[in-house]
Amino acid sequence: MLSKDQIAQRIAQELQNNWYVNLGIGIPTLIANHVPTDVNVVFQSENGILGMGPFPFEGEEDADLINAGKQTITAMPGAVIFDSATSFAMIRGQHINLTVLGAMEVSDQGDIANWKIPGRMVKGMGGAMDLVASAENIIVAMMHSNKRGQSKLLRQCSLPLTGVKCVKKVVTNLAVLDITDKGFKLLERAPGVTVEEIEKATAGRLIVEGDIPEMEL
Amino acid sequence: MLSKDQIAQRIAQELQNNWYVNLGIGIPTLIANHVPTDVNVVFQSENGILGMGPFPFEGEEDADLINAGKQTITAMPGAVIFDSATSFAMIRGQHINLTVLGAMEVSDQGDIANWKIPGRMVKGMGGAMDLVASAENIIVAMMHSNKRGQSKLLRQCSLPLTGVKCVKKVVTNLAVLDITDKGFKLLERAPGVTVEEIEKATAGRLIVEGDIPEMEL
Amino acid sequence: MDKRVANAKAACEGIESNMTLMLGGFGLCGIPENCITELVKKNVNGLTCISNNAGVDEFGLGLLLQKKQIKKMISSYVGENDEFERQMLSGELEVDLIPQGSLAARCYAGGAGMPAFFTPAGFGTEVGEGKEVRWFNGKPHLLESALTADFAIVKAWKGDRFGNLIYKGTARNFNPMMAMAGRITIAEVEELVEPGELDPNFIHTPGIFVQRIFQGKDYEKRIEQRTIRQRES
Amino acid sequence: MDKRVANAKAACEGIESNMTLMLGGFGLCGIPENCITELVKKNVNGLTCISNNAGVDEFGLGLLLQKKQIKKMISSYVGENDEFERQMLSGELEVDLIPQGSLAARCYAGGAGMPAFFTPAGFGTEVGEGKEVRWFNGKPHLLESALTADFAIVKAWKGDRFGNLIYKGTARNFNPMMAMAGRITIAEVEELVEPGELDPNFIHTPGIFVQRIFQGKDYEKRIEQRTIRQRES
Repeated sequence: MLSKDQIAQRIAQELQNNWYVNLGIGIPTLIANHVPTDVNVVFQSENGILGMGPFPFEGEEDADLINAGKQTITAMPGAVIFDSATSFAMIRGQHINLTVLGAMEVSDQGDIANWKIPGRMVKGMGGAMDLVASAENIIVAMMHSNKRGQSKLLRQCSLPLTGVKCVKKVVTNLAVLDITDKGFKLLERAPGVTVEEIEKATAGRLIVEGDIPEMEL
Repeated sequence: MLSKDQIAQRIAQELQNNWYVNLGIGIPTLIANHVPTDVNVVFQSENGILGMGPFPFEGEEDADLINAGKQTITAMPGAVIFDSATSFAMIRGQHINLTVLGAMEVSDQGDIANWKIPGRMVKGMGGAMDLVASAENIIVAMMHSNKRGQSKLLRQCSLPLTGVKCVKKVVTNLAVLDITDKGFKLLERAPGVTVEEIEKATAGRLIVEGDIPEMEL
Repeated sequence: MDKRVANAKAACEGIESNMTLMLGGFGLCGIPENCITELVKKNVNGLTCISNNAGVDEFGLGLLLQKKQIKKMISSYVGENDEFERQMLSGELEVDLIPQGSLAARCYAGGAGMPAFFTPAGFGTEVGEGKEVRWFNGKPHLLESALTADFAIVKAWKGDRFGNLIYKGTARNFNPMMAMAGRITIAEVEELVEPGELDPNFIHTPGIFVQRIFQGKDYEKRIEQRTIRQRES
Repeated sequence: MDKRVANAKAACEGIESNMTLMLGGFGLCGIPENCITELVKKNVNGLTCISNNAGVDEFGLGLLLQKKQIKKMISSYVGENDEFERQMLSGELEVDLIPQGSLAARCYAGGAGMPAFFTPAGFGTEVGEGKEVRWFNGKPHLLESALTADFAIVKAWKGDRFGNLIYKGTARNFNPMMAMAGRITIAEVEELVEPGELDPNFIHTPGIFVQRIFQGKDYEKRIEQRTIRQRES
């Protein structure tokens, strides 16, 4: 079973050279720490920066330089600052190569729910609805089950949707899965996790074909 | 009867302090030479400059600094350069206080035709359609009649339209006229021109109420 | 052309209860601190505030929320604010949540005279309920409308008396679009400079969009999430 | 990330006959001179060119017109070009005339993933024929669609290998929107600089919109209307 950091590590393997990448809050943020040394990617943060660098050293925080999670950041050489309209022009216009975000639920058709729980305080969707509606390549990073042990990979989402038929791949603490016309297709198992365990933890349609390799981290 | 330069001079009297003004090609361009000294206006050119200054001195022409008529220009202190989308955002968003342009025909409902003559080479509307469709305050500067002596102030335009019900005022070599629900309302006569001459030269509905003063230049 | 006013008080003249305001900023970054303070003093209420976020409890728009001056928030994300949550759950505060990109585009459209446009964000979700759907390039899109405001209040780094503005870093965010979309736009700046000091080639908000400008003071620029990394020793 | 290519030839690789190209510039100001020369050499034809203007007889897109490489022009104004006129009147050349602001907005929309929007320009004129009309705020508007292109070719003043661009003066014009709207965007620049030399706060076209960049040469920058004033003696 993977830790959150290992989920990020596995997703980092998907990164390709010269990609522009938008990372959501939570597990996706950790991916920046695992970019392979031979792969050059540029991180976009939707509040208006391309070429986001690591957190600043203490004493070098700049209140005028934050990411979409409102964290103080730095800018890499060659970075660009822009306004919110331009930022979402990049997103909506499909200029971003990969979007990684967390989710509360994902359906086996690629629907995603990650912004609202009825009866609880609703904080808002931020940029998530724009990201999922526009991106061609969306990976969801999340735990396979919620805190009550219920599967987050469902036949249909039960929570209000963030986007429909948009997620392409899911990486959880148990597995890597593609979303296909016929449901979740199991690609890889987390080290030490069996196909049976994944089947048990997946409420949506699961396709298991042939030997499922263990992921390499 | 006014010269073209005097038409520009008369329109310049309409300028108000702190206005942003877009001047079309032809007579409107001459207005810049007649801005009253106590009136401060900023000229926009729709190819992307606010704060357009006079033509450059010889030897100081910059190929990268032109107006919408493709003429070399200068920039005033406090000028701003922007792209075409932003330029027309200003225009469409009604941030420009006054638009002055030439016309082939104007109807007594405020329709304008100034871009196309059937059977002749059509050069295109440039920014004129955006300007007339968006501006709240449009003055047409033109001769009262065309070269064949026919009135250009008509009941209906005969040429393909540039915009409908948009012109607010017309200043010609003969008169100043507002466009009202009931047609052209005569406001001022050019020096030495009689109301009868204006009536004769105007094919559209003309409203003459009371004494019509001679314009002061 | 001189759009300078003396201070936040003069800049906010004419802002009345029940008006719609746009306020720039993302989180606490790039918010018009001086004008927010003035709005609290001015004690106008029943406000509809269009702002990506709603501040925190003790800062930013949170200050207006504490005094119950806001009737409705139009935002994309409103977390980190207990008083907001209390008012929202009790029904005192209306909240219209809009996808962040749609919010940015709707402000831009308002300023640019485009009354409506199609965007994919929100199709198939609550956001799409009741909205016109049309398919383009094999994908469903929602028709979204432009937003404007009685006053837009933005914060810039530097500006001149013509209203030309430049922003610093990610404090830019929503400020440029909101500046375009205000019927009256107020800009507070950290530094007022002489016309000509800002390079015409590198101005973020052309002065035509700004009606009033003043040099603000005592900027706190509170940091919401101070994150740092350790120096390698 | 290194988007540099050696020259115009390498930059134009993959441009084929019958493709749709966007070309930046207003009149002869800010046009991609090097790539236009390369397109002439390359002898591709049947091109659809989206460009505000069509050059003059001996320069700019006029060079492609002379060799009959263009099938269709999508522009707002096409005067000052005898060969253009001849081909248009003879029916050899299709011409789609679009209001300049709609052209700019349609390119922006193409790059920004907004497939359609409402604009007032052209209502009640030939431009509006066959287009959907809708009233907003008491005024009629036309539904206009986004434009994209197989290749967008833009000219900038300076750029870096990430594709970040800045433009000089009114040579900016249509270049930024077209850079956004190309499936592949080629930028030719007067000066290639190192990443970090362009201030992140003042970049006109973020590199994400650009796929290939090279330093052009021998810019003629022809002036179409050389207008001057006399020095007072």
